[in-house]
Amino acid sequence: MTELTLSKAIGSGLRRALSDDDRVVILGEDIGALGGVFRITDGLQRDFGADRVMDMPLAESGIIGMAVGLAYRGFRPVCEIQFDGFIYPAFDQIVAQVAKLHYRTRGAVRMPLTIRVPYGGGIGAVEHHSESPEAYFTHTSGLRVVTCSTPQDAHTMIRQAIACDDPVLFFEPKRRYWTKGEVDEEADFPMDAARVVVPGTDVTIVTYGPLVATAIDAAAAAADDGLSIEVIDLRSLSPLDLETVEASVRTTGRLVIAHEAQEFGGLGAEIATAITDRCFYHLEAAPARVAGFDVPYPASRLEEHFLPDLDRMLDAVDRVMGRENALSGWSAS
Amino acid sequence: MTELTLSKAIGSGLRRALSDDDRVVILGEDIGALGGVFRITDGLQRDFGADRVMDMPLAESGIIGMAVGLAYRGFRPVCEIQFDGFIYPAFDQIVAQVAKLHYRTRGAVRMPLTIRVPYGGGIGAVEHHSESPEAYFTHTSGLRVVTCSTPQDAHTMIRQAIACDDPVLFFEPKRRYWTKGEVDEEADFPMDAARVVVPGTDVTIVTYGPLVATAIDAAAAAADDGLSIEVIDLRSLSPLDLETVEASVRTTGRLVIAHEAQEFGGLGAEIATAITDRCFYHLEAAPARVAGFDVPYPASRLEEHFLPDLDRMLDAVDRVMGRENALSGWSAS
Amino acid sequence: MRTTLSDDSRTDDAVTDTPRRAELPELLMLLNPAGERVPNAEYEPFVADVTGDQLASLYEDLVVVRRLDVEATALQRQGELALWPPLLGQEAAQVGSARTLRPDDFVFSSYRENAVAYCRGVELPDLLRVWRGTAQSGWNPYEVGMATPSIVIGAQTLHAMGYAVGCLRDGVDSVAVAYFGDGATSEGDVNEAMIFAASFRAPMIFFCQNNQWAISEPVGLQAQRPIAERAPGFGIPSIRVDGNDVLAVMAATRQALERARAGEGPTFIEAVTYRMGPHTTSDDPSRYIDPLQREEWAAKDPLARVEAHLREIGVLTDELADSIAARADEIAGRFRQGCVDLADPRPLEVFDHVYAEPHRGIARQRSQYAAYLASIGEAQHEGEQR
Amino acid sequence: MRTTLSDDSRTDDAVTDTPRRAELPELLMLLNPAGERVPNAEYEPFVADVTGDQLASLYEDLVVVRRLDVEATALQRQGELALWPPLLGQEAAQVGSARTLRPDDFVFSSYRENAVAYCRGVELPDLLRVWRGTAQSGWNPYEVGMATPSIVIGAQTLHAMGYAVGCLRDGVDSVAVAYFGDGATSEGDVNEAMIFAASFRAPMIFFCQNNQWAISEPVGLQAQRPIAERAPGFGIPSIRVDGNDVLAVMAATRQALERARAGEGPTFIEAVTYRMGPHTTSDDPSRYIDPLQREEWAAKDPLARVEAHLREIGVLTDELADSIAARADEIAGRFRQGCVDLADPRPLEVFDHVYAEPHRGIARQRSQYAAYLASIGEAQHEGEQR
Ligand SMILES: Cc1ncc(C[n+]2csc(CCOP(=O)(O)OP(=O)(O)O)c2C)c(N)n1
Ligand SMILES: Cc1ncc(C[n+]2csc(CCOP(=O)(O)OP(=O)(O)O)c2C)c(N)n1
Ligand SMILES: [Mg+2]
Ligand SMILES: [Mg+2]
Repeated sequence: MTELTLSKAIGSGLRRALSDDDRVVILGEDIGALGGVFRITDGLQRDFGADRVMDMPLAESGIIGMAVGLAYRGFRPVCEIQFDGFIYPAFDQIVAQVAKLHYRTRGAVRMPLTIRVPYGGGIGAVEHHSESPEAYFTHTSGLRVVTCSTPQDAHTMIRQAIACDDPVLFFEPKRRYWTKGEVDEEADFPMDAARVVVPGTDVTIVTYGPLVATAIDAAAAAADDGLSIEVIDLRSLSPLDLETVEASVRTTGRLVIAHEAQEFGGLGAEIATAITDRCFYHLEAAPARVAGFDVPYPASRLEEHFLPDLDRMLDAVDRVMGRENALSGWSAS
Repeated sequence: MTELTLSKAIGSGLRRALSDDDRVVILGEDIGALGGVFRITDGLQRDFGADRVMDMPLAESGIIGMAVGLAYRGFRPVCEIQFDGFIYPAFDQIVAQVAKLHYRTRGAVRMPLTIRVPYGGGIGAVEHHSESPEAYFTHTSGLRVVTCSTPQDAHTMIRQAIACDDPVLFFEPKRRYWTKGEVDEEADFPMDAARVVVPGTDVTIVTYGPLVATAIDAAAAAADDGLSIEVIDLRSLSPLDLETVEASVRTTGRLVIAHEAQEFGGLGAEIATAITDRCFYHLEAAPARVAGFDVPYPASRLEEHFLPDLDRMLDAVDRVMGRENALSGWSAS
Repeated sequence: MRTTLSDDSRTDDAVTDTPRRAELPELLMLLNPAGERVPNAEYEPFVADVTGDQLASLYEDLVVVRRLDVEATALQRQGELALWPPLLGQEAAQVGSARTLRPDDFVFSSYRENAVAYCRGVELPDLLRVWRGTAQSGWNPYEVGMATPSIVIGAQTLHAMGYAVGCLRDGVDSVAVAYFGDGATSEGDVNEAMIFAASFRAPMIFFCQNNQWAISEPVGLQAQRPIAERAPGFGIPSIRVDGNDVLAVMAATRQALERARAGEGPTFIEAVTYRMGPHTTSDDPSRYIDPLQREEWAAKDPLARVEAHLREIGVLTDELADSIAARADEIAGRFRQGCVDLADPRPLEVFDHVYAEPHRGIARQRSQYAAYLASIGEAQHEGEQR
Repeated sequence: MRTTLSDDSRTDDAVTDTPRRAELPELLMLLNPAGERVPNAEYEPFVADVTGDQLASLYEDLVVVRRLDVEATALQRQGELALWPPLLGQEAAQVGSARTLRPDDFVFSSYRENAVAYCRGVELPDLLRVWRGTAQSGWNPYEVGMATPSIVIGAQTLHAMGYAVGCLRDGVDSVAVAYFGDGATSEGDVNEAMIFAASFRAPMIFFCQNNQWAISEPVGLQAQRPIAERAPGFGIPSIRVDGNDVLAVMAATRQALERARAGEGPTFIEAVTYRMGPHTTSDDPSRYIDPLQREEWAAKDPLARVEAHLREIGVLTDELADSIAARADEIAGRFRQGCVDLADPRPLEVFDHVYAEPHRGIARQRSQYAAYLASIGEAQHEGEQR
């Protein structure tokens, strides 16, 4: 067990993957000498060579398309997309090729790609550097989508993602890169199993990635208020571990879902719908969503008004509890 | 009033738009001499010239990016994407530029683009020619997304889309191109208003585009069975006319949502979640979805097993009615 | 705005010409339309070893793939296929290049390379699965060294590049070949593939069949200069070759393969040819093609010139011609039979192979749909062909 | 698999060379690092009208934009800006080209073109809104003829192309100018822009500032040949110019503008320069830059040579130099003040301008959030600056 930041935990996971399997190669912009703009790949090119840790020309479609070819040849490519907002030029290669090739070839060709994407806001960045595009990929059959909220999960899950024979989008909560925690390199758990972070009985908060920490704070604040909140960290966004959420909601009867991504058509809708279907007779209130507003990610001096925070989570808790809340008495125009 | 097929109704709408406003230009692959692979633009280049109806080099990002530049210069570009599955190379230009430029520039630059996309399956086509990618765009703030199910709507809405100062994704249900109906060129209605197609009191079926006809058939079949189904054609997928759906569900207490797109993270989840929120105490059952399965669109000889049809809709109706249905007694593993 | 020192303020207007560029070599041709060998000291050595018998074997392939192509079009007309993209006119470009590859080379193609697939050894019915709609791919790529064709224009060029870099990393001298059309050259992906291939010295061939059309769009809309002129700007040597000349195609391909195997990186080949048929069986070329242009190209037929040459050198006798025709008919017969015999997939196959590892979402939907099929009495379909 | 007539079967291995290509003209230089005019019969006429005073005015701009750049970096270090992308070293490339444009021309740039924006007349604080985080754009594009910079690399080149085609359709002789970096040339969009621009003869300039780096990646990773060599393959004339020579940049830009205005279509200019600072204030170039290389380039400073020349021809006196320095200081002072005065947006502005027309979803969320802010006692923030 060592204490690591979340970013270093990913780095050490990559390092392990490179040593454990010589078919693993890493592709990305500025990942070599610079070690990536977040230094996740720091030292890897030096230690594993430029043939395995490859700086890429500045073209995201090219990077993913190249990884497809490498996968065809039996490699396990790990691609870094520099920021969330720069994944779109690669969208066609991801949704029309990476996601579909195994299906298209009736299992003959495997696509064990991992696509790492630092994502989310709250870091005061300029446009395109704070987005949460996960729902585009969770809606894409053939992909797996995961994220992490602790150094332990970061380390274990990046290795699981790389070892997985399916393509995995690995979303890294960039504003939590500096979160510290113990990391046991030998730890293991199913990559698609959600984790009950805080047990509770009154309300279930389901979230993932950067907002797990916020939800834990919300649970603590609510506890002061006599409310018992269960916090679930999904880890896997596709597939969803609905069983864990269902079990919780059967107890609490109340569900709040939080994510940074825009609300409309976000993953929160899928969770709410699936859980309503499974727990219709257990729900005491309609599931509530706390999410980014349906606007493009705003300038950084406005981001606090876009991003769900503790107060907005607690307000949603009040809503599902039927307590006084911001919308009490509010009516749509 | 003239009787037209849905495809001709779009063509006549484009023709009107070109004559009414000389800032309207049409861009696409094979839209000139060929008139488009579906002949929607048949004769337009001949009548309006190659400066206004422009064949494009084979590059979708280029087409949309060019339209952005034309919009900057005050044009109203109408872009044709040849098939649903070929919109992804343009994804970055659509979600990072078209959708955001008005916001980015604080209203200084308008993006009155229309992006026409023949979409959906059921035509026995090869891969990439039968997809329903609308949820990627409904989850993208800054875009409007509409579709149509009748020649009248097709004609009126394509003109509304072009006249709209916001970017509009105009999804055309290609398997209904040959549907005939009366078209009144002077008809008008709000582009974002849903339409109650069949009134009913027992169950609400909400759908759009190609499945509206299927839902009408389902309502007729259910009527024989003594059930009164209300069918709502959404028309606008973003924003949603939730008021119309809400009003219906307040009466019926039962909601079925149908679309061809994959279920997981599809628009059905958004509708179910929003309506559960608004009608929690009116719902007699959890909303049911009838959608494409969470697999890539399959080979055409399997598409009948992917696409929602009348029987699957009726099965969902049975489910929300609490009647015997396919899943009675079924339990998840 | 800062005071403009605009060009308007200048009186002299010495607009100069486009920078001069060396003309690229002429179209490489080794066998002219009349069937005569065209001397070429530089490229002849690349095909000097092709015996008359080998040329006859190439000719047989040309005849067979044309026969198969015609048969497939007929199958489509008869409702046995949903669609077919004819390769009529492009036989030499495809056979000449494909027959030059080694088994361990790897092809990444588009939808029209059915003659390439045939030469790679794809089984006859496998050529048709996609077009009949029974599957989204016809063959196992690893068994024939040819990837599942890409329908998304240009996407496969990046895959070829990645595969080629993989060959480098593996220390083998296999080569990846990307086939694509003139229209494809406008897609960003194809250009990115050239940039990456040059940067990594990927052992690959960019094989562009310029058949003059991208559906209804003439090549002039995609390119103002001969397509082969692009590659050198990226640092990739290129050549324009008469795509209807099977020997020239072969020579150019061999040159490129040698370069790649020798560690000298990618080569771009523009095979200039003509799409003599419609884009696909759904197309109506009468809306956009000038019949005169088509006639001109008919005179440059890729089969006729080989036939003339083989007759001239005495290899092709009437007897051999008959036996080749008979063999083509026989193959076409098996092709047709293979087509109608292609079984429809079973309903639950819709859930197969979405993922390589178990997936709870798919497992659940699969069981639910099985229950649904059972409920509507379609259970008997399962486990047997429909 | 069909019998392979593979290249292995050949004995002779006549791998030929890369097709020969004409060398592009040397780097265009009209003023060398020592401040001496370099004779050039072809390009001198393009700047023959630039008087000593005009050159002094250009020099002033060079001094001012460098001063502003240094000031912005300082503002970032002091926490007043979140980020700044320095243009140190690229002053001549930006000022030389931008000062050559007419007000009705239209610029589509990337994030680093702050000197271009300054020359287009952007107000000082408007240069900083994005970097302070108070807005996602600084100015109204139509007021200065310059679009909101694109942070997504390369995307803006397509916009410039579309705008240029719009100019053609409108029958005006305005020109669109796309600025982008060496790294950007690898993106599909930039290549598609060249293809479309050539096809439509778009009156535009591709202005590539090759500053040798894309963050930590040297230009050699993106390009095996000089970047300017790519354009001719697309049918676009190109030129490599010393990007640190304000006169050479001007001459090349004027040539391109004339060509565009005369209906001759696009031109590609590669301005060869060097990024003397970090990529942005967040970057650590010590990890990848060889200090020797930087020193070499320091000797080619774009300001020093103009200064030397102006002194030589007697235009730049100590007095004038002092007054320019004073003016730069004064502007920098206003710049700084403008920065700290930039107001934060009001909370509900987060919902403004998502759509141009009313939108029920946004309207509802906006009201809900207003109610929420009121509930947590932040109502007073609304209607006033926070
Ligand atoms: C990304 C993408 N856009 C559009 C299409 C539709 N489409 C299919 S074939 C074709 C023309 C291709 O022309 P070319 O590359 O010259 O190949 P050819 O058909 O001539 O062999 C087009 C536009 C597609 N398949 N993929
Ligand atoms: C599509 C995209 N990918 C990645 C990035 C991240 N990024 C920002 S600047 C940059 C390097 C750009 O280099 P270049 O084009 O040479 O311009 P320069 O910074 O040198 O002016 C990168 C990779 C981005 N902004 N957009
Ligand atoms: Mg073609
Ligand atoms: Mg650069």
